[in-house]
Amino acid sequence: MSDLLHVGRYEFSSRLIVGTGKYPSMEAMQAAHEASGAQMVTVAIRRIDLGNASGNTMLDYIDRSKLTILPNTAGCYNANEAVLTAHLARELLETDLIKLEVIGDAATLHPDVRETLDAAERLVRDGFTVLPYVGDDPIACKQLEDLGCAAVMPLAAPIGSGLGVCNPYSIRIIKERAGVPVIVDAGVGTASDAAIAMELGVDALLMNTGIAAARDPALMASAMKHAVLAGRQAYLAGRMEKRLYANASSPMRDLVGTGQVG
Amino acid sequence: MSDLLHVGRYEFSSRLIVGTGKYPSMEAMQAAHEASGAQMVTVAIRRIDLGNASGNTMLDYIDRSKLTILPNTAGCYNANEAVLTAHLARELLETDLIKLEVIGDAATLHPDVRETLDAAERLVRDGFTVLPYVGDDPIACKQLEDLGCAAVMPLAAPIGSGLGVCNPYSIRIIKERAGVPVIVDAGVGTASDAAIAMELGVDALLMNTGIAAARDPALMASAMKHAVLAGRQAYLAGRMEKRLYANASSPMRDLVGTGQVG
Amino acid sequence: MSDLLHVGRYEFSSRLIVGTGKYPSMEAMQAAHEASGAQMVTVAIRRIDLGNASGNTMLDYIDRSKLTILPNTAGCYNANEAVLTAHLARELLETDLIKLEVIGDAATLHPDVRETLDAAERLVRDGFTVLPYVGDDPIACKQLEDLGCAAVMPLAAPIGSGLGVCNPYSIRIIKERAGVPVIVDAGVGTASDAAIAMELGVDALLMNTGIAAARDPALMASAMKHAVLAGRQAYLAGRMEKRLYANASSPMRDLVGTGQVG
Amino acid sequence: MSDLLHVGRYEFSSRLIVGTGKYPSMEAMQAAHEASGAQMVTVAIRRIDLGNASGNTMLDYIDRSKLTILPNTAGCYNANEAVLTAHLARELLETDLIKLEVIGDAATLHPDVRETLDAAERLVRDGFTVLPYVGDDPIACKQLEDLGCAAVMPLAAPIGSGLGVCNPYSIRIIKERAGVPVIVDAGVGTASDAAIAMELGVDALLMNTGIAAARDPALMASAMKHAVLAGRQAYLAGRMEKRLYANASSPMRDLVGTGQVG
Amino acid sequence: MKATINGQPSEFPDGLTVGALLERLGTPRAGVAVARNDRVVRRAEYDLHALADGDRIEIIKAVAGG
Amino acid sequence: MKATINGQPSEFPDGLTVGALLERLGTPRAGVAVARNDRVVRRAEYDLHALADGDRIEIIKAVAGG
Amino acid sequence: MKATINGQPSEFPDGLTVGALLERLGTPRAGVAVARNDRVVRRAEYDLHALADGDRIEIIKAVAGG
Amino acid sequence: MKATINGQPSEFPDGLTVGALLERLGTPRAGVAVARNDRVVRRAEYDLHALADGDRIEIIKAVAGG
Repeated sequence: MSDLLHVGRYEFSSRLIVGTGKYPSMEAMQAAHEASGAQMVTVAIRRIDLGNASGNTMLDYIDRSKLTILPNTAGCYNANEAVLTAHLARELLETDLIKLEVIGDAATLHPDVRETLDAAERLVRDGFTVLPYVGDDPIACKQLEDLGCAAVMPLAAPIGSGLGVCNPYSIRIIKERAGVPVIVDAGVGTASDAAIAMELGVDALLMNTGIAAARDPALMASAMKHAVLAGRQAYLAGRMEKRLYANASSPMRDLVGTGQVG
Repeated sequence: MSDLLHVGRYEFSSRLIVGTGKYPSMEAMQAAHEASGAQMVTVAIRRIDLGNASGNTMLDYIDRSKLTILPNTAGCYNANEAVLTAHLARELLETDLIKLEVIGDAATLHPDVRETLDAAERLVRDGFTVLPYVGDDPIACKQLEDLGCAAVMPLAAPIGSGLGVCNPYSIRIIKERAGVPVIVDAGVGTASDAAIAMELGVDALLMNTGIAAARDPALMASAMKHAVLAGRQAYLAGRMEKRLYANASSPMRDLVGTGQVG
Repeated sequence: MSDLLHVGRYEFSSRLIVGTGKYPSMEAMQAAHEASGAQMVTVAIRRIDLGNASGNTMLDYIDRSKLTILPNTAGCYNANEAVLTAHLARELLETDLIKLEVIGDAATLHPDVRETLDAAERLVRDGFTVLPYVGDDPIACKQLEDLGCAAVMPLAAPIGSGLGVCNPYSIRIIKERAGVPVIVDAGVGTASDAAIAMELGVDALLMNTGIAAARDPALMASAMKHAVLAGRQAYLAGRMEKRLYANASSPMRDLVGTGQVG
Repeated sequence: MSDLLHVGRYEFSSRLIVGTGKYPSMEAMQAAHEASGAQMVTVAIRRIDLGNASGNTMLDYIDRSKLTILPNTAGCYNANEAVLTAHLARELLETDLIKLEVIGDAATLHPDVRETLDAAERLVRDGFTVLPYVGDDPIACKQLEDLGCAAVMPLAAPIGSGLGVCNPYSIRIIKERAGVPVIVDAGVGTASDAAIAMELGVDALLMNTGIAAARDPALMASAMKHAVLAGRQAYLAGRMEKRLYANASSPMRDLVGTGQVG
Repeated sequence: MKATINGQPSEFPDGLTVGALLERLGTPRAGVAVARNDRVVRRAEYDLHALADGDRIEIIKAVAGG
Repeated sequence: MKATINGQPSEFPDGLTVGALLERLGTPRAGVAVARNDRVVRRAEYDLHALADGDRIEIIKAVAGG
Repeated sequence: MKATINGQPSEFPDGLTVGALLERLGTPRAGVAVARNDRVVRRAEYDLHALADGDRIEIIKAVAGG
Repeated sequence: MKATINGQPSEFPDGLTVGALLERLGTPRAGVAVARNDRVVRRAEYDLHALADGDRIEIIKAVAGG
């Protein structure tokens, strides 16, 4: 079954995007990337250490022949920081892809809607393929789409919380009203969370801690790969109707009889 | 990863058991069986139609070289009917496997604990490998195990309801206290339900309507195959801890600076 | 609004039944009983301490002019123990009311269906007004009703767990099919749990730990009184339909206009 | 227990605020207001009908000696409309209270964060006591507080949906971080929803459809009054800890013995 | 003199005040508030100023709402 | 000789065996199993014993079920 | 005469009644109930019958419970 | 000449280019990107312009992130 994800001018057969943060080791990260089947991975942009300016960078651990890199603006608190970070990322990575993330505070890492909209507008103008991280706010999502973002990435739960899809209703509303891909970003803690999100009809998932902080990241990455596929196929297959009462799977007629007086 | 399911003296690499009921056609059923990767399928036992006694039977649509048949006693309301049905199934199918199902009424199809315990005791004595369908009742499950059943099969929700795991707490308690495989039977409606059940640590799932009543049974069967694998792997991988507040995936230090007075 | 609870030949205006266990002090218990508005309280039956046989008993702390006593058979593992305990309770308290509780093990305190049915049959024959504690098993509940029990008392969650109504579907099915009052017993942890249970249509709640183990038992008792009333009234009032999308409370026409070109 | 709600310079003993929309009749509304115990009611502001300019207005059905009126800016799509509506409401009702509502579209009635922040800033400057309706967005709530709003009113679910608290995590985070009262606005469908919201620690609830669209609005209003009180008291009383396994309410020692062996 | 009342273009005699306008409409002053060109007209000023040509007048009341 | 087959009272010639009964019904032996008065009749015995008057015979097959 | 009281083997003078037993224990009759060999002894009969050798006596009271 | 590199005030010889700066730091050009006073310096221009007194220079790389 050919069921491809299109984001801007990019095309992917995998609907799972994974991060590079919080892994116990680079080897564990590479094993998880392999097991996840992901075709796109996120990286952050930070100042080099002037005291050790010749060290390796994350790029040394990512096989760009297999993986598309999605740089993020994590840590930015306003549009100016995010725009500069995006431009630096484009120069460094020679990609127009940017995961736009402008947060309001460090405790919730929740996006700042105003700054995110401002930055999105400027980055679209500057020719970026913008994938904004946003709350599960249907209006902000629509405004970001109208500004020209290539996708919207509402959170399922706070970044790194592992709470799963806290509000399936809002995710469903966002998807039903979106004209661009909806990628659920942040909050997925285990496989069933991923399946639930995909069953809501969203186009893809982006996750980091759910895999990296599992006891066995590579095995969890495989679990997530299967969960995304399971949720996607279940969505496309059209689930049965729910009912309160039972409905026999075996016929209730032609039953075997016994001598006992029933 | 070798991770086999053992039920009595039987061994399976798949942890998904599927039914043969309610499919739109025999072809749809066979396609779904194939897509599910299941190695065991259930059948019911019913009187032949004396007016058309030469017709095909379900056995003509099951490749027994690939699929183990698990006959059930669905439709039985007491131990006598269930025991006779089990013996007939054994004679017909030359198997000692029996899914014991003794229901209390047609509206709920909920098991009758007393009759189920009575029938289980007799069938174990008669040499059957007994897999009893039971409520999510930790005491009844323990009593069935003590009687010698090869597994216990608590329901996730009423048969054919598609409500998913209505009470994860009771399923978890049953699994934690069981010395035989716990196979969740009935109630799974979509892929995430299957993943949730497996993440609770249960050993396998048995489902029928969730697949057969989907708009595209074969695609849903594939979804269920992936969901069972996803849930199993997530359980084995050890999920991250949940937390209410956010926890950054990207470092919060060495942020890019701008001229703007912060 | 006159909305009375009838159990056998007894009548109550309060739908909240409370326990006497686990309170920090007898004074705290009496304050909680007062605040709860309950008209029936449970007590357990135990051997006296031969070394201190003249001490107070629980009866010294219950004003029987206001409170009906409901003795229980808690701690009994089989029908014989439960029946003897019930007869002793009747002799001690001069009441035919008995909360029948026959558990399967100490870890789950889950009822043993077979022993509970056996004891219920004998106690009904002996003229008791039997209120059996039972799992959320619609068949067992129906069988207990058919044996002549005056009510059925399915659990919401394990005794003392405070998990609330773990399976609202099964409680709703039990209520829809019951011909005697359904009293949810065990598992209520806070006020909303009580409201949820009552909104399912059940006739009353029995709780102990939810009140006794709160930081302020008397205040929680008042909370539970209001919650039971709230849930009952909401059930009778008929809630609004749920809908995924919004529906304005204020008219969307005749809006105030501004000069701005909209 | 004196437990007052303070909003700006206003003080209320009731923590339930109710609307005036969607009632089957003015009499039904007045009965519901009476039964709810509310001390503040919302009204909308609309153009008069020039063809019938002498008709009654909502004010003819509200006893202002008992009820504080909270006018809203429902239906406004931008800050200019909301600010003008607020000024008109102040002139009409001689109150500085305003429920600020600036929506993004008619299908979701979800607030527009940018316009709401803009309007809030201007109305605070103009001396209003501003109560903004906002999504369950902890950053937007904090920004509104910083702008000088007297409270924040995050939604529990879409207006008129009756879905209850869709995301208790976000409401809890908003409350934990807020320095002004948090009033949950919109989405409450039945009594337990109100109790759940109050148990999260929020200061008050504003509801309209949950009461007005019930089969018996006055009875549901009473249910909501009790539910708010129940949830508030449960929050203050400090609920018991949840646990997976059972914990006996009756002692497990000194059990009655029988002659039966084991 | 032309003015727009609640979005409806209307014709009025010159010198008409807000107070006189409300009287023509039969609207009791207590139950409404008025804005002229996006600015509220205080009750005390209803009879002071005459409407000007092209004015946009909003006359509002309280209605059922949540 | 009278017997009940799958709940239906039927008339048969004396000495009819289970095997002969299946043949009369046109039922292939492979696809069914048979009980006589609540006891299973093993395949190997289909042709050994004749039915007796008043026998209750159950002839079953596998059908769709979950 | 030997009897078991609440599970404890004890020695008693012959002819001891339930009533006398409670007195020896200092237990007010109002607060307890008594079973003898798994059968309840009605209050009215406390002073009628003497205990027999080997009797199992249960003396119970109401305690805190849910 | 004074400039701020990644927030640290530093002293440099006049005429130092971005390229020369990276060389001094021992930073391979491939792994970093550079901004001068909030504007990105394209790789191709590293050796064209000299830093000016008071410049704010940001040198960044890719790190682990989600």
